[in-house]
Amino acid sequence: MSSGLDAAELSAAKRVAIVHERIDAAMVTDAMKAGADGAVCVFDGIVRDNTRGRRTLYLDYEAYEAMALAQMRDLAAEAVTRFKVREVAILHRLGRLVVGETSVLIVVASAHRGAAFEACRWVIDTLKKTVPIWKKEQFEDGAVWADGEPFPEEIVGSAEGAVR
Amino acid sequence: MSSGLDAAELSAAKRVAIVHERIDAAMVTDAMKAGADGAVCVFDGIVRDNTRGRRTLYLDYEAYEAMALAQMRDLAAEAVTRFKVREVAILHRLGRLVVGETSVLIVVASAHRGAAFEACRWVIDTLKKTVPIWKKEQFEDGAVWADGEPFPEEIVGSAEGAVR
Amino acid sequence: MLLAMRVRVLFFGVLRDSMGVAERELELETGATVQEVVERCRAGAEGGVWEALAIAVNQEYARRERVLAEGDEVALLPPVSGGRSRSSSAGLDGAIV
Amino acid sequence: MLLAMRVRVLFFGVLRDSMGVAERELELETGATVQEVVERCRAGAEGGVWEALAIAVNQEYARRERVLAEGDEVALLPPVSGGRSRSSSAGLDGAIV
Repeated sequence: MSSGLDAAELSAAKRVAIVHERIDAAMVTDAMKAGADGAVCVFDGIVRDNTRGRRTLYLDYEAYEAMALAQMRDLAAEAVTRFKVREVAILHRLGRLVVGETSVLIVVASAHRGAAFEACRWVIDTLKKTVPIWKKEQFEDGAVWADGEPFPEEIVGSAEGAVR
Repeated sequence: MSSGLDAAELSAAKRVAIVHERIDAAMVTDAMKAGADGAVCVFDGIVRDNTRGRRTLYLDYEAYEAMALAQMRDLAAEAVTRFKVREVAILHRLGRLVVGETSVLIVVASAHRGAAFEACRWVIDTLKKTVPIWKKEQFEDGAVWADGEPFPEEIVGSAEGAVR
Repeated sequence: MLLAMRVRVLFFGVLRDSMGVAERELELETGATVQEVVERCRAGAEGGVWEALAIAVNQEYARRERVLAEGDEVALLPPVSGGRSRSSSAGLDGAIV
Repeated sequence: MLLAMRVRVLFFGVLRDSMGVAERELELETGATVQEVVERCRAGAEGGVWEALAIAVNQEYARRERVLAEGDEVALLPPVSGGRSRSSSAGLDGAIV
């Protein structure tokens, strides 16, 4: 009441973050576990050495940072409500990442495994369609902004509205 | 040819194990990552502090160890084939585990996230129905062998055959 | 033409590269919508990404009909590509830029 | 009765507790099947787990009709419960033992 942040919001603020340094998956996962949990599902998105056989040197991630963070917080909160899991962490790294490094980490802690898997999958699928982050992929012979997946209908409005 | 184990088998032997000490999820996950991977999905099964509200003190896991290990190796190999993921690790711990400790760890590394999630989920679901491991749960007022899920039809044979 | 308000327009990803700037300021008439910002920015610009954009106003997704106000932050967002592994059903890669 | 072979029978989990031993040796006639091992062990034993058992012969799942051979290792396996989190569709807990 005095701080303007309740315990749940405070916790959510620590669990959802945009970072510019290496993501320590083990530290995040260990910090998430609580006595009521029986299942932890982790999605660790890492930089692959190729896209369709073309060798990747590195990726540059950039974001509309304030909006992306707000969207990630909304996603974490909605996943808790929708799948009735105990807690969700979402971290995304920006800047230059080399092969093998973690760009996004999602951790879901839950009493039961079904909900943990479903929430984790839903968060990464939704993040990739709605959170304003972009990556430019550097190949040996040039750089490409990766094609994103099309925005969901509820974000762009009707096709008519979008094209007019 | 000289050793009798090819590289894939040798790798599989290290990735699938029954252990009696603490499982180091971070070490296993980091060791799994390779350049061709874009997605790592981890399922970390941990000891919960209660079962339906009854407080759990600890769990004792036991196995038909040689058979369990063979089954786990088969599961890992089948997951790779069925879901076309690059590699699967399955570790299960036996003995006495306290709240918060990892009993089972499944790690799937893959180029794409869909296959990683599906393989990971399939492995834990199948393991829980077919791999001969049992747990006895110690509560404050007594111990219970946890009910397992019924065996799949292909394992017990026809219901007629089973009951006769 | 009565110019009654200013908005800040942000460009991201491939759009920032093709515009050559990360942001610009626009003067608009009272009652102008998001759609008018898109059309003003698009005038003279090339490329197909314009059809697939999402728009955020003050960091929340907004429809093209949304009426703007003085000082609004309008972001033009190409399809996002965070995370890492691409679903196998996704489209082709973009061209080299 | 011609006793022509011996098999080793292993008990696990709740079954080991209720049998009071982890294993026993059985003498069987030539041509005896898995089903006969189950019936011999079940004689005089109590509890409902017998209906839900799986059987392994030499560490592989086997059907009740499987004909046994000298020296076979026959394991009687209650429904397994490895891993940790139970699916919400699972049945009730067992009784205190």
